[in-house]
Amino acid sequence: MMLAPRLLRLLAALPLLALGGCAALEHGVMNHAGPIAASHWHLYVIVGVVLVAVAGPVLLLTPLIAWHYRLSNKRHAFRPKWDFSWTLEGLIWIPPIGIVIGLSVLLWDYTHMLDPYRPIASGQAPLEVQAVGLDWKWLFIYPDEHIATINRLTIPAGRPVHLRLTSGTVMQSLLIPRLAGQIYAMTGMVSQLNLAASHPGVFLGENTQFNGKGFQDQKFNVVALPPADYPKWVGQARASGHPFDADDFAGLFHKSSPSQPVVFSSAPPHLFRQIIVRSQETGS
Amino acid sequence: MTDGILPAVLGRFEWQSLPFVRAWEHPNASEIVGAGAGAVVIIGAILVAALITRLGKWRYLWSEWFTSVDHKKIGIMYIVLAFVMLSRALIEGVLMRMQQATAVNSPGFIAPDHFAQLFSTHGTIMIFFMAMPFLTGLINYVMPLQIGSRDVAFPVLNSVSLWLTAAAAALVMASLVVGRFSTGGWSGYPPYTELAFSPGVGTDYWIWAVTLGSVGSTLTGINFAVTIYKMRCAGMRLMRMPLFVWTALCTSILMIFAMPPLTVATALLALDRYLDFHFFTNDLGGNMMNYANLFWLFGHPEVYILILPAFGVFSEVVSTFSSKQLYGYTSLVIATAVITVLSFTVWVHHFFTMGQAADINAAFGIATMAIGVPTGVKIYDWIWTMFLGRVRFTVPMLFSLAFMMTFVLGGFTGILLAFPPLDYLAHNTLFLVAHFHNMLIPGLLYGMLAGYHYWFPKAFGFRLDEKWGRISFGCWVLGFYLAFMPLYVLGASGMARRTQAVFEPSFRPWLYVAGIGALLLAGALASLFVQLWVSVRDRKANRVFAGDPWDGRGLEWSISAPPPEYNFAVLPQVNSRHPFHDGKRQDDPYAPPRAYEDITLPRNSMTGPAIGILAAAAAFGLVWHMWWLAIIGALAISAVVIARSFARDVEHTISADEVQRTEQRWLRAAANAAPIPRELEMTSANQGLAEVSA
Amino acid sequence: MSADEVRQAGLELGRNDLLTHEQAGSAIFGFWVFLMSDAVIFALLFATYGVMLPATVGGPTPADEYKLVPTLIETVLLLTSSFTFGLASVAMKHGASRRQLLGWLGVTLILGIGFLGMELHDFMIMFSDGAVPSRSGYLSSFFALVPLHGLHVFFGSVWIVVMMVQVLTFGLDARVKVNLQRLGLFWHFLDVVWIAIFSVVYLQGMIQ
Amino acid sequence: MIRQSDRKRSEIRTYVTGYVLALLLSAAAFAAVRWQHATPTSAFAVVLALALAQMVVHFRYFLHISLQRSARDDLQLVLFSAVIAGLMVAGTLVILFDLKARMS
Ligand code: HEA
Ligand code: HEA
Ligand code: CUA
Ligand SMILES: [Cu+2]
Repeated sequence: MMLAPRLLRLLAALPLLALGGCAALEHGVMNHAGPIAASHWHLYVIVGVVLVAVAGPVLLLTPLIAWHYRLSNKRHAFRPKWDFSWTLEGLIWIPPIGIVIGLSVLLWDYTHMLDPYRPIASGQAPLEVQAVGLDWKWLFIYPDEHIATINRLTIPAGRPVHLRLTSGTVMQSLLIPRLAGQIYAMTGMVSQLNLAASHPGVFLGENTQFNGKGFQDQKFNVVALPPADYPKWVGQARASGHPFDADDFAGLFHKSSPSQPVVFSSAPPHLFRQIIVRSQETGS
Repeated sequence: MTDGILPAVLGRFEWQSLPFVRAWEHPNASEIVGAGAGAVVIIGAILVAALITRLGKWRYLWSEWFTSVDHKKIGIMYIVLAFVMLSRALIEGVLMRMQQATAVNSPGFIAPDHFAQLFSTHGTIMIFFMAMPFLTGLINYVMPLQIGSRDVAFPVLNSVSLWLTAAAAALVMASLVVGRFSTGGWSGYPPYTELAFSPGVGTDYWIWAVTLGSVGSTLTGINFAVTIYKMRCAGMRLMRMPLFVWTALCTSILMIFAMPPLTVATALLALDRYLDFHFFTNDLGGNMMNYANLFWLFGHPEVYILILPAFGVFSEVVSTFSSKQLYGYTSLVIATAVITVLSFTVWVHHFFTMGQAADINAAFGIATMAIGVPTGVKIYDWIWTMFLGRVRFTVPMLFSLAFMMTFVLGGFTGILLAFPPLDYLAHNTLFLVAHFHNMLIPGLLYGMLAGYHYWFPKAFGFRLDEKWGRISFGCWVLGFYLAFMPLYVLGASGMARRTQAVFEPSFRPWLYVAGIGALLLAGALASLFVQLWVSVRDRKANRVFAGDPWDGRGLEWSISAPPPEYNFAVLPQVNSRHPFHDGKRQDDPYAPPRAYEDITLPRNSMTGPAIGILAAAAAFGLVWHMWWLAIIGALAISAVVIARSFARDVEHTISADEVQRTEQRWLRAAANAAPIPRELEMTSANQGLAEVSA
Repeated sequence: MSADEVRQAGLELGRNDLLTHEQAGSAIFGFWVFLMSDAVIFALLFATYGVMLPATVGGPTPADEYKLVPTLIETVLLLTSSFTFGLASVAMKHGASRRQLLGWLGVTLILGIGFLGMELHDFMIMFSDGAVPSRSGYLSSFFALVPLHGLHVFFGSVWIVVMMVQVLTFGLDARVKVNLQRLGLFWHFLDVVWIAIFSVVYLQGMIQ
Repeated sequence: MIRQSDRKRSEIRTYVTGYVLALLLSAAAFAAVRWQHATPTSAFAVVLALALAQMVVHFRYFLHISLQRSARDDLQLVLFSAVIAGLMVAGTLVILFDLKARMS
């Protein structure tokens, strides 16, 4: 075919590109940094391997059979009326059913194991954080520390984190690919997500549910600090930030993304509830 | 004084509703692209209208096409509609790819608001106004011929469905010229699409376009199902129907039961927006989760509505071009039926991340995976159909092969998504976008294109150009892989869908590759246009009037190409699954029947176009709050329906003489044509008469 | 029974009519399919009602608004109208006089309008109590479901009028017969929906 | 061959039977609520059961769906529709109540 040479050249260029671009995958679950994401990745690999094994026959047989039985190859047998065989029927129905049953067991176990509501087993009590999706930023409230932040989630590495989520606007979805899967946050409701970082680092978090003009800007960093540094950070926040006041509350509902993360040195005790009630009353 | 009247007449229209005015006031790239698109719509419409006027074809179009109730013409009109809409949606797809490729740490050339309209129109058009019309058109054209019928069960209703779909499509087009379109995506999730967050006309355009389209599709589904159930020719038992008819039947069943949830979802959203109800609002007890639930009760069966007819096409094509009976007919039928039923049991997989219990997610995940089994059976059945056959690599066959190898990959990523924990990661990312394009393009689109190449000679009497077909095929395959495989990588790296700008430089190379792929896909479409042009130009040389260019197997090949208005001079009687194939071998299928009879057919009717125009007007009135227009439109539609029920002189008769003349012209041509062997079917020697081998 | 009888709703078509039996069969079967599609719409509105039932947000509740007696009277009206429509079908089928057919259709129409009148009256009372759809999710779902049934009854009534006119203009030609038959299915089907409404909406709301 | 007038009478009888049964079943449902003795749940269960019975009556006596061969197509259609609608409704209720329970 006339396209062939050009096609080949392009294909040859692809692996090079891939090398250059593999850096991309470092931002995803492949480069997991916590126990939850690690289990996700294990599941990925298991299912991936099974599926490659199942894909193989189709990918091989289709071109082979089509080519071997081409019209111009007159040497092969030709049986236009042959259209059934119990053996083949068995082969195309039973093994796939078996594989699906096997995968179902795996699916059932992992779905329960990775239920986002399920607490992470650990010697330490989880850090409680309340997350609020807003137009186009995230508010994080630390109810036990009485502080709050916008667009930065700081957590101690090694300790489980229990997020309770709601939204002060339309529905949003919180995803931190290297730490955990996503869950929706909706007005008037509270959903939950458990996650943990196994080592210090900075990980990207984002809203993945489209919510208007500023959607692409709604990203934040999750900063996992060494366990010892976390109380220091809390202390710093209490000392240096400014207390959350009525203006700040109103500001939450302005449609904008702050250019820098914000830290509040104190947060009212019922802020989370207050936001839930407010959005149910005003509708926006 | 004008104070009271103008708003009542114009509703919420104002000058800034026109993209030209907006571009004049804020001449940035984004607004100019918008104005350009609006201009293209207007200029295109004016050019087409001028051309028709110049050629003096209005009367011809009106009386021969627009008011026609002939299923063949309606089918062709559906496909033309699909083509027009597709051209727009394709450009939007390419624009989005260009935007993302240029918007790494920079704003690119399309503003966020405009980008949101792009993915919303692109998705809406591709699903409702490209894919649905395409497959509806194909079924309309082919199915009655395959079951040996003269028309569908309700020809006038068929025309009404067409014009409702066209009205809905027109509404989407109108949003380019007046106002804006929704920014809520093709799934239109509230509360974002509620008045509090999307106050403009965009969401209303989306609501009414989708509602009209879904009503049209429901009616189509009813029509097809009844046709297949009640109008098969003598001897065509259910288990003798061609597979394409089986898939058409299952698709119709899905339409009948899956469109209502969509209608309910959009209607309730409309009640919220227009009458201050509280179904999905944030306040006063609204609950958007019910919307997600309703939408996907429709949305999931919808993707099988799209894919099943394509499966039908592949079954026909693989069998014909392997010169062999379909392997495993029964298991293909069972697989189709199983997919149909299962598709009602998996909708939750579109919102695994909403927070329901693990038991529910797991149950629906398992149901989802179960669909892989019958789908796989189908693929293997096609492989075994080629086995021990004589495979000819014509363009439809090439599409089928590319489909089988590519669809499997999409199916596998589908299985990955069916695992709730994996979906937690991939949901709302480009991984998902890659999955569904991987199903929709190699599945639905290759299927429709294969069907287009396969039945085009039947519909128009000449073959499509083979060379340009191959060029286009090459672009389709290469373009698809380049454009969408990178999205898997980007999605696995956490890139969210529907993002206008990107802040991660390492994504850039992948976005470039995807951009190149999108351009190649545009090239693929362009080569299809070239192919059409070349084929029309050379049509004399590629005539297949005798009607059987591919050594076909079903009844549709047993008549002339193009078929006469009445399809069959004498309604056929069949006694096998491949009546025409067997017929050719048993006796002369081109022998004239003993006698011709008068044939009664439904007369053309203005009902369809009238309802379409009125529905478009009423919907437009609703969008712009021009209540007078909405009310007049709705009342007028009722008036048309009632008036139609009073019509009595609704049929016309073709005399036996005329039938005889038409048939004899064809039989003479068949007698004069040279039977050609399969090796020569792609040459101009092919006049539509197949050499009959064993 | 003669073989060429059209089975549904026990209707017989004359030999020389415009439509073949096959066409009439498709027409009726097609309408059945349409009704089933419509039934799915109602089913989903019932589901929505069930989901929204607790969402009264401090506004009127079912127990506040529903009344047993009017609902019972509405039920009887509708059931009776189904019966009288049945008598109209029998009249048509067995070639009774046109007057008799029109008479039964007329009675059905009056019962239908009576039902609509009572229902509207109920709604007015609810409105005057402040039980309006914009008050709460629960009331929204009530006012999407119950009036939609009412709207169907309204269309059915208009259809009855149209058919009465057609009987007068065309007599009982094949198309009139088929359309009357479809109207019959429609009318009886609305009863079935009403059964679900009075059970799931009204009676459930009044259970203590 | 059955005479025309006999057939007519038997058809009228069908409608009368249906009408009487429907009235009785409705009355029973209303009575169960008016003079409610049972717990709310079981009262509602009774109402639902009566509604189901009455729907069957309607299909049988007014809509002429029966087990006879000639009405088989329609019966299958109605049953299939009931299954699909039931699936949708049951699924919706289960899912949304579960969500509600997990989100407050
Ligand atoms: C059938 C469905 C369909 C098809 C064919 C396509 C085709 C394409 N799609 Fe799209 N797409 C969707 C359905 C489809 N898409 C949906 C549902 C969404 C989600 C929207 C949302 O977010 O809500 C989406 C979203 C979507 C996005 C947004 C991704 C994001 O969220 O970030 C992008 C971005 O680049 C994209 C690109 C493309 C491109 C480049 C093509 C094309 O270039 C590929 C080439 C396709 C064609 C050229 C069409 C060809 C058809 C024919 C040739 C028929 C010919 C007719 C005759 C011969 C008679 N699509
Ligand atoms: C034609 C369209 C089409 C088709 C056919 C499919 C087919 C499938 N889809 Fe896809 N899907 C879409 C179009 C389609 N999808 C769209 C448009 C969306 C997103 C909409 C949006 O959000 O905008 C979507 C979204 C979507 C999701 C939701 C993801 C999310 O939102 O987070 C899921 C999750 O389970 C999923 C799964 C599947 C599965 C399991 C199949 C299966 O049917 C695939 C079966 C096929 C195979 C498995 C391959 C062949 C089989 C074999 C060779 C046999 C052996 C196999 C086994 C033993 C497993 N799809
Ligand atoms: Cu949405 Cu809870
Ligand atoms: Cu799906």
